[in-house]
Amino acid sequence: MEGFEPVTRELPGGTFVVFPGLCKGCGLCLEKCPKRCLDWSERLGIYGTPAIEPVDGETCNYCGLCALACPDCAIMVTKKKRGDA
Amino acid sequence: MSGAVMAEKRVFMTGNEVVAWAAVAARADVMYGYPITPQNEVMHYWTRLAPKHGKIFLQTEDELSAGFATIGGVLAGKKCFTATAGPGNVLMQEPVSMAEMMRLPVVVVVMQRGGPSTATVIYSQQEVTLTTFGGNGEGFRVVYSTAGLQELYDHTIKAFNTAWRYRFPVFVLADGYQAKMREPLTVYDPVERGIEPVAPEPYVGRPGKPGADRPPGHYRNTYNTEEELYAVVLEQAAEYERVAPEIVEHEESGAEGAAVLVVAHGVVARAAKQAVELLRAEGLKAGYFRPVTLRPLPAEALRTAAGRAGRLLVVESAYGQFARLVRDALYGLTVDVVPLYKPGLGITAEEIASRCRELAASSARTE
Amino acid sequence: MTVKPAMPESWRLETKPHKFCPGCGHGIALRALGQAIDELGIQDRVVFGCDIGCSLLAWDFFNVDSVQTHHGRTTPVVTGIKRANPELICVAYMGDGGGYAIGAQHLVNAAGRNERITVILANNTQYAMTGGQMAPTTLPGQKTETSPYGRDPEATGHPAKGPEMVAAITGEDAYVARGTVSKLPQLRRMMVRALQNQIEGRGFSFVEVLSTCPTNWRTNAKDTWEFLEKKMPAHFRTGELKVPAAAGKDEDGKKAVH
Amino acid sequence: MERKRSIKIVVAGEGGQGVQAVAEILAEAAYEDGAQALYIPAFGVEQRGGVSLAFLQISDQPVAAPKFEKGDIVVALSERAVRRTRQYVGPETVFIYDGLAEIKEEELPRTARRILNIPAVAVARAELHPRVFNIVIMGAVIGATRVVPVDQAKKALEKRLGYKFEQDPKLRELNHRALERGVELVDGILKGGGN
Repeated sequence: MEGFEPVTRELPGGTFVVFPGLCKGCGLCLEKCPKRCLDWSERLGIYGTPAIEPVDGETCNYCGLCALACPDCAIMVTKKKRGDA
Repeated sequence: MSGAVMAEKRVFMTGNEVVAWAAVAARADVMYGYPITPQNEVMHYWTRLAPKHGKIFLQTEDELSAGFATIGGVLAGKKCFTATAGPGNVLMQEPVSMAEMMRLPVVVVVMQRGGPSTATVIYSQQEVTLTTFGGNGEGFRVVYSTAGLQELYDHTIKAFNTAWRYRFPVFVLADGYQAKMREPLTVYDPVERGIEPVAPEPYVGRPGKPGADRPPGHYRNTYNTEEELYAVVLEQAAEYERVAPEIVEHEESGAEGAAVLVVAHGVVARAAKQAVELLRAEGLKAGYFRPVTLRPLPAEALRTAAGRAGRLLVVESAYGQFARLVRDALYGLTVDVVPLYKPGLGITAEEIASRCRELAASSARTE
Repeated sequence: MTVKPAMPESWRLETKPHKFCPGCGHGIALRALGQAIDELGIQDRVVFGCDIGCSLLAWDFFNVDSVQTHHGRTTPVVTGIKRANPELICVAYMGDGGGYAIGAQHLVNAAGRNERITVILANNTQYAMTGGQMAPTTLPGQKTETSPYGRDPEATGHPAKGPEMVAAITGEDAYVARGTVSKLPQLRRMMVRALQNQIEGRGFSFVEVLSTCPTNWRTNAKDTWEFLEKKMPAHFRTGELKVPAAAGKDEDGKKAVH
Repeated sequence: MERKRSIKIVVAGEGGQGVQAVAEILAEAAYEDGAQALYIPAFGVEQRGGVSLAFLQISDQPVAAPKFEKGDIVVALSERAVRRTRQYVGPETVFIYDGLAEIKEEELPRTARRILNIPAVAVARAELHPRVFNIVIMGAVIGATRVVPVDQAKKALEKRLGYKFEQDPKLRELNHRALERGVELVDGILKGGGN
């Protein structure tokens, strides 16, 4: 299986993973985010355009709408369960 | 009442744009079309030009519909055309068969793409068999194979006149390269060059009460008996053969006594022509023959040229579709026919020249 | 432990990232379909047919047997497979041009004959692969390459309502729905229920998916959502249009809808 | 039949890099200069998201075939473009690439007569505007070939972008500078004998 390099950001309430090797830079996730907590990254995606990343861990409520909006499965958001370390 | 007078000027356009402009210059009234690559921009340019010139466009639900709507427009007495490619050309054969049988002057521009089936959207010369003999009939149609954008302009204009003068369906056969490439050409108003557009006339909806003032127009392409069909087809054949000498066109150079006669059509003929120029500069006796009309084929001229040549090299971006027409025309001659087939691929002058050199060397050895 | 992208099991990883443009809705529609195949555990029985138009780019999308056909002809190809081998679960995937224009007769007749197949149709309001021409689904006033001054309903009619038509011509055994790529969980449920309708041998199933095409719409991300979530629903109402009584209400689906 | 000029050019890059614009404007300039020019984009069903290629021939004679086997100039603006254009590079080819475009040394076509690393991205970013990077490349092609006069290229730019220049005359100046910088970059390399 071809692996896709994950870029993982541990946020206060969960984990945000983006796979730049899948991100085509369409920005649908960015616009879908109700908290406007995504922005363009320095890191480039598969087509040489900027990939996305979360800007501020405090505002993300881990709803996962960004992941649902991604046509390329480039985003994964997991919310820590209560009691997780 | 169109009459778009186009000032003569040198332009730099794509082939698809050229077709749309040429149709305007030819006083075409209506285009019926359906999206298929690589001809889409013919529609795009026509839809932008049409309202400015009081012309009509309809995007139909498929090519069957586009072809039959073109027939309808012609029946109504308008100069109508459509443009298509590949699988669209396959569907177009049903309406064109009807147009052939009824001798309706529909004009179809084909931008050949790769086959078989949907294949590639890019380029090929693989629609020769389909465009020349693809109907369920005898192929009483005219096919112009253009080699560049100036010719595409000239022959699109000519296609409407040939169609309406002789009342056979006319194809302009180009390809994806000609559709998408940009090169210089001169556009002009044919009237200013003394090319008078043949006036269309309606088949249906003429003035007067049918049965009283005039006979009703009854058009059909179905016949009850074998004998009836036989008579109709023979009459059409006779008429087609009568007008064919007025329609056929070809181009040749250095054919007389050529050691190798390169035979090609369409965009490949440009490379063939240049290859022959290269070879002649080197002192090799190469000649060049190019049918401009694939239907009717300039068979007599081809036989004459081939009869005086050492060998024929038939070059095409298909696997022998054009060669089949050539061999058929040469039936009975003993001249050696060598193929250079590159289905779906473009062919350069250098390749053709080097193949000719090999052929010349091998015949020198055997002599 | 390496983190893997959350792709459906049935997706073929070797062909990812897929060939669709940035922001194209096909990726989401095919994600819903992949999830539905996973959920039903039918990867070994599904045959996936795709059409001409951008849908053809899905010919190697899944780890399922797939066939890419001609423009509009996927419905009869898949019908042929299903009639010859009813054990297979046959999916025809196409665009609005393929389903409502060049292949309309096939859609109408397959639905009328109650073929036990599933047709999934992505509606992005135009012909995308050929560069953005008007389609039966183009919205009034919408500019395309062949309606450069905006679609005029006087001249070229109103947007085609496919699911409404299919619902009108099918029997009580058909499943008909319209989903959107902006609501993936709901879309996934629709695909599950459509496939179930086929698996249980009830009848024809049809899901239209409102989808995006930023390339030909020439929209940025914000305007892409605006077009999909505001302009398109004004003409195309989402939801289940026809559910066989035996299929029951979609209680899961209600929960899944955002 | 003496040929004053006959040149075959391939420009390749990612969608959005302005590859087709470079070829189209050059073709337009050559056409306006009275030459025969034939420009054709490579197109297929997977062009969206794929490498964008443009084929351009400029000659005093009518051009024979729309495509060709080897280019006199091959420009590749991304790593994928380097791979995609390899087949068009022969022993006579001048290969132009941008060192910033994350192209690995070992990927470069060593068969080329000459390989020119043109820092168009860096120059555009530092001195001009990132968007005119393709115009710097266009300047480089002109510098390497002199296939059209710079003035003619400026006229062609005007024809294509004039409506934008009217709104913002600074854009005109920016594009002209980009073009000139491209020519200078090549001149510098050729004079310095480096690379």
